[in-house]
Amino acid sequence: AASMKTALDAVAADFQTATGHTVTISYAGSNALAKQIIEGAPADIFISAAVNWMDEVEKAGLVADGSRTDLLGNTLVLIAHGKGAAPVAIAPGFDLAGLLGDNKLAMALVDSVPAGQYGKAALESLGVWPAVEPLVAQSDNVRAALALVSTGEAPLGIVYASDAAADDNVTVVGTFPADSHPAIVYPAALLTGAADAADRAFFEALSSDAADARFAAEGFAILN
Amino acid sequence: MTLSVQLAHRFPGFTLDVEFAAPEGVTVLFGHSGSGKTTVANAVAGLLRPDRGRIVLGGDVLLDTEQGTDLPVHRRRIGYVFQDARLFPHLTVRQNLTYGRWFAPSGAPGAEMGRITDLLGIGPLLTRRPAGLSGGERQRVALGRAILSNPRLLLMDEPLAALDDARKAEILPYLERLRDEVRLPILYVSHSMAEVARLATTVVLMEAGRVTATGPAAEILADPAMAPALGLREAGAIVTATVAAHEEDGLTRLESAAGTLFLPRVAAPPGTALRLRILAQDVMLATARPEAISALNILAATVEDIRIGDGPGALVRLRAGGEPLLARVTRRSAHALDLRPGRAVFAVLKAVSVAQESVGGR
Amino acid sequence: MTLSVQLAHRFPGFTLDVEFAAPEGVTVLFGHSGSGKTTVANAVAGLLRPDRGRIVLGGDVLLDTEQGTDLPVHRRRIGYVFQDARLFPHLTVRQNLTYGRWFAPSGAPGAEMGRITDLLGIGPLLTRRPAGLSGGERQRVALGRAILSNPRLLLMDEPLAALDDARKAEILPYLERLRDEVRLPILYVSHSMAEVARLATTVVLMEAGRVTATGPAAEILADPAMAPALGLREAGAIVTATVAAHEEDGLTRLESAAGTLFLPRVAAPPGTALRLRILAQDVMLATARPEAISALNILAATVEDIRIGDGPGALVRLRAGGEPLLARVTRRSAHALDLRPGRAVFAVLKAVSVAQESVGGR
Amino acid sequence: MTDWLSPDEWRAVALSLRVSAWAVAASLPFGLLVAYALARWNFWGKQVLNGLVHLPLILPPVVTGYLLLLTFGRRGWLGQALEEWFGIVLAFRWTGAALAAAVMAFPLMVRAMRLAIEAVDPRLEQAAGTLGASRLWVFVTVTLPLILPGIIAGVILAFAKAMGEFGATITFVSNIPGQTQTLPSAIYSFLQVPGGETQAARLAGVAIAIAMAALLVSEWVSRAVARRIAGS
Amino acid sequence: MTDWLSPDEWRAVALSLRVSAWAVAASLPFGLLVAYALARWNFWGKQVLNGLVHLPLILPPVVTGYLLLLTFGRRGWLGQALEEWFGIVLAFRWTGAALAAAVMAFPLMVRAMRLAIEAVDPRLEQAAGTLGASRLWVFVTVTLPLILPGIIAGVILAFAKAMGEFGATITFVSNIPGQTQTLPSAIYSFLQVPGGETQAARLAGVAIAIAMAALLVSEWVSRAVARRIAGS
Ligand SMILES: Nc1ncnc2c1ncn2[C@@H]1O[C@H](COP(=O)(O)OP(=O)(O)OP(=O)(O)O)[C@@H](O)[C@H]1O
Ligand SMILES: Nc1ncnc2c1ncn2[C@@H]1O[C@H](COP(=O)(O)OP(=O)(O)OP(=O)(O)O)[C@@H](O)[C@H]1O
Ligand SMILES: [Mg+2]
Ligand SMILES: [Mg+2]
Repeated sequence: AASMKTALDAVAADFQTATGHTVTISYAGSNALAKQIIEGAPADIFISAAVNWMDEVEKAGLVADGSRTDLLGNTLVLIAHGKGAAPVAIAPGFDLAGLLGDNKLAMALVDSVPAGQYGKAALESLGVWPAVEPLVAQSDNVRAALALVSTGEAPLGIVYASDAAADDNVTVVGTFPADSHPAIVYPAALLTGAADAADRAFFEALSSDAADARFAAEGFAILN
Repeated sequence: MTLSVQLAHRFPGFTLDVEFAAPEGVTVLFGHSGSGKTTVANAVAGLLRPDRGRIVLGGDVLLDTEQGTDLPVHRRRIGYVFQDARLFPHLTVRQNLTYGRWFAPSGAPGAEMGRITDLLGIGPLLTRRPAGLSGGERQRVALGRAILSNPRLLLMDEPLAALDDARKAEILPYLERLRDEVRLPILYVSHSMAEVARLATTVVLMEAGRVTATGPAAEILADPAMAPALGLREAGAIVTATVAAHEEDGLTRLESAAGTLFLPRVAAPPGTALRLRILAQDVMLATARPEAISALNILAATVEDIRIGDGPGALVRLRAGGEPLLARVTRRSAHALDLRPGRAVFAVLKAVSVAQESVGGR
Repeated sequence: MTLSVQLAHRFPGFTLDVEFAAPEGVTVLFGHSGSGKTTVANAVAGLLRPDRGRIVLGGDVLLDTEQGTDLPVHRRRIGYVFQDARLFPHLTVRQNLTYGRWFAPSGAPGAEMGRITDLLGIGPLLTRRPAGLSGGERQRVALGRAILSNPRLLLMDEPLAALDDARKAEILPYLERLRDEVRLPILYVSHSMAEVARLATTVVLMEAGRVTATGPAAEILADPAMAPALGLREAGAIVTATVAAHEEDGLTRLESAAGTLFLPRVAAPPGTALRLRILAQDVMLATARPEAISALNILAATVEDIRIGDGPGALVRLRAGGEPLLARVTRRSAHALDLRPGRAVFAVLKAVSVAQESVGGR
Repeated sequence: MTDWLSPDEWRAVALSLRVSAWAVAASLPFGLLVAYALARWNFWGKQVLNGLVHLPLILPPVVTGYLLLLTFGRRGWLGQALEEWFGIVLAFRWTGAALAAAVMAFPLMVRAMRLAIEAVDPRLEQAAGTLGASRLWVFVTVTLPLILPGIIAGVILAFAKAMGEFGATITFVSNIPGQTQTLPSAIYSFLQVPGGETQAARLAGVAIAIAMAALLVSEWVSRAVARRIAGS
Repeated sequence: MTDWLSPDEWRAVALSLRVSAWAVAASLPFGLLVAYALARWNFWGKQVLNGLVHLPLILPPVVTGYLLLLTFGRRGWLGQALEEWFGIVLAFRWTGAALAAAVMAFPLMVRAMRLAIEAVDPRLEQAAGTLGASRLWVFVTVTLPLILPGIIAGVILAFAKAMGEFGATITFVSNIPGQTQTLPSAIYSFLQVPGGETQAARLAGVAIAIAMAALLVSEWVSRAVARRIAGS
């Protein structure tokens, strides 16, 4: 997934200094990557931002037995434009629609992009979805949704905590309870094409403490 | 309405530097291919901005490079018949013809559509588009389009070159009428001496970008010194005559200072003054009045001058009752007849030699 | 090499249906604007596929719609001088001229570049591009391009219409030489009777898409019945004569069955047989031998026929020592001289009247 | 008929048509002006204009969308101005989608028209001038009819591009069903979920059908114009 | 010089140039052929070809990329055939990126060339025919030089499009640094991470500079050609 670039690049760089092996990483949408792998992409390791695309790859029989692991997690937050925005208490039935007024709530595509799907599930479980639905502006990815809030186009948005952390123009005004949506999981797996020890070594390195520190620094939750 | 033109322009390899005035009537620009005629026409129309120049039409300054005046093309109101017809391919012939109408100031007299299409024989083409027209048809439509745009000056760049003689003979009288009735000044580029003689009020002779001679047509054409430039066959004099009577056998009797002349029926009522162009090569000389000969016109004249060139010919300038005449004879005949200035001779001229084309209204 | 043409084609509003044979030499297509001349030329070149037709050039079938033969344009090897010059705008004049060379079969004789550019006066233009050329310059380059492509047949659609008389007079002898020396058959579209008379071996007269007369030039031009179609001024007879001597005063003496003729220097060595075109209107008739007159050529002849038209004129067919002659006189003179078949007369003809243009090699 | 596309999908189709039509129609005069200026005039900054016109082609659509957001968004300087002075809001509206489509299609439209204008024989325009037509009239009565095939080509290219535009649109105006969800956005959504390919293909089929119909009409008009000029 | 772009970024620049240049060069003959066929020939299925050519414009790039993946991927029927018979592998190579760029740019290239071909005066081609040039030679010696401005326009449009192509490329050949990571992919990657905007802007600047340079050169060549034809 493209949003892991900063952390993963650092992990790869560490790995390279340690072992001398070069790691080549292709960042693209999970769906594109999954399809490419199914169509025979010469990939050794797949890290997906969503469970369903890893399922697809697994269904195609391309995941090396037993290697699938839930590598990272993330939290879903409500952000507002500007610094020092007042916190919002996220609870069942909270008046999100009222906060928005005429304005839009920026999210990723609610039916297809993971962050959007999680967001929609959270709002549904909190019972505010029907009121908010007409106000949702869906972007093709989380970063674009973040940009809408960051520029002030939309006053509020729902993004991952890892994305919200770095942007100075937005404030995290609330965090969605972990139980309000399915667990946010970034599965990783060795692919059947991965043969050599180096592949395995890097796959191991993804779960090392050093890597964990890198991921944590970017706002990800460490699941493994 | 006089047009005065003064231009200087350089193309790589060609320099134009001309100055002439075109008084009312038809001014013919005559010169070899590549002598700069179209360039002058383009400058007058405003399609070429010369390096330096001043063009004035009837008091309006169209161009003055020194003062920075340059009237845009569409405000000059100059009807231009281009050497290449330049019809609008997306419009029908009728739309091409009426194109200028949209922009002409209303109330101006203007030629009638019907009359022009009849004259030019393009009536059956009105609904066609230019792409399928023949070369001559195109040129006729272009001619009609320019005339119908109601211009203040007509510029014609070899408008009749693509036409057959019969069609030319039909159109020339019309151009004469434009010249005389509508009093439309016309700047006319031509290679054809017959057209020059027929139409020209003024002749501007060009050579390699310069004007080598300019003046009233009668003078230029009758000047033996001009014969080489005009082409020897085309040398001739212009005689002014008045229609006296139309006789029943189809001949017209004309009276001139040179004497009585009989010509095939001239389409002008008695009393009309005409200009007749009598080519030097159509005139025979005799020292005694010829008898029993088919030539009807025998004029008594006096030799004024003989100009003997390189070739076998001699150009003899005569005066018959005050009118100038030119005759082209062989050196051998000049010698045999003992022609010299002051000699009394008879100029023999066939009635049919003065063709309709050389009879112009005045 | 004979070209035989048989074509039928319909445009909306115009139907072409012609059949003629063009033997060696120059075949002139003559007809009013819009009579279908260019259409015929296009079909011969292969640019127009007629509804029905058969075109054969020296045994090769170029087109036969019945058998489904249709030789593609580039395999016909027909040099075409278009009515609109159609120069390639992206090539220089030199490249335009040599364009056909690339494709011409090597080893064919072919005209020389230098000679052609000199003749056409386009030497100084070689490095230019067509866009800046004058109308006449364009046409000359187009002419050169077609000739230099080394064709089996030259098609010329009014190639000289945009040229001045002087330039025409230079090019015509060259075309004659092409016709006679290279034995290149030429199909020549023209409005100009002077060109027809000068060049034509065969004349094809067209009117509204049909051939109204066809035959050897001498016959068609001397046929009084053709006079209306050709234009009255252009009626004339063709006399065959042999160059006898070039005399020192610049005249050339020629002998013909009709008698001795003196003409201004003819550029042909003694012994050469020539065709002289003597226009009806240049011939005067006298019943007694005129004396003391500048005309050098006085031929004894007998009246064969008089044709009196609607106008004031009469066309008199004569025979002088077996050669036909035509004279155009007024009805009045015909009456006064009591002209009738069988009458002995003298045909009077000025030496200068037979212009260079009307003297063609044979 | 109605049941093989969901109401939302129908709305996406209708919206795509509206957005594309407006994008093309509104940018046509500007496109023509810019094409004419680039083809015929010499002015200071001509190459800058030329570059600007091509920019949306060079940049990834996301970047163009982002720049549009910064310029025409509610907080963007032009967006604010437009809203204050004319009451025009582009952000999150179909008008914004039309703007994005127009901007992305602009280089294609301008190039086609410019090529056509450059091919017009200036001698015909001169002839019109001598007949009294001012520059504007010459353009309307001679240049315009002669470049019609080029205009049609430009319009159809722009329309096709507008129908397919996705990246800049979703970045600028997001994806709000019924308001800014165009066909490509809908197709994209389907491609993001496993097994959505068939549905995406169905929508792509609709897009193709519409564009093909437009293409056929344009070809037919172009040919009619050309045939007229070539002489019945 | 070298230090304000990272080695990966330099590689992306070089790759983008290579991909675009190849995409344009390799599709040029096909583009010319298709443009000529569409402009001049009448054949069965002409409108189908015309539609196919426009397809990449109409479809969202992701769809085009996906179709390419299905066709030219390792498992795709054409991809397998190419690999077996010619040893050509497109999937996840820069050659695939070039293919994607070429396909996306194809409609622009074809349209420009087609417009130019339609504007050529057939009477000049006829004249060349009478001088002995076969159809092919007429094309090479007359048509081709006369449509040069159109070819240049097509090439520059295609090049610009190829430089900016992203959606189809990343879907088809992914985003592998040094192999398939073009400038737009690199820009996209930066836009996906917090704080990557400045770096993205820097890369966009590089893309713009390259495209502008190409544009200026093309304008200059075009004008030289036009000036030559208009007479010294
Ligand atoms: N744009 C140009 N660049 C260079 N030379 C030019 C240009 N336009 C005209 N000329 C040259 O200027 C000369 C005069 O051209 P112009 O067209 O005025 O001749 P013209 O007298 O009309 O000849 P024609 O009777 O053959 O039409 C020619 O030699 C021509 O080649
Ligand atoms: N494509 C076409 N569609 C309709 N009519 C046509 C087409 N081409 C030619 N014509 C008509 O056929 C007739 C003959 O044309 P053509 O060009 O052969 O004449 P032409 O004898 O060469 O005349 P000109 O001496 O004026 O050049 C004209 O009346 C013309 O309008
Ligand atoms: Mg000229
Ligand atoms: Mg013709």
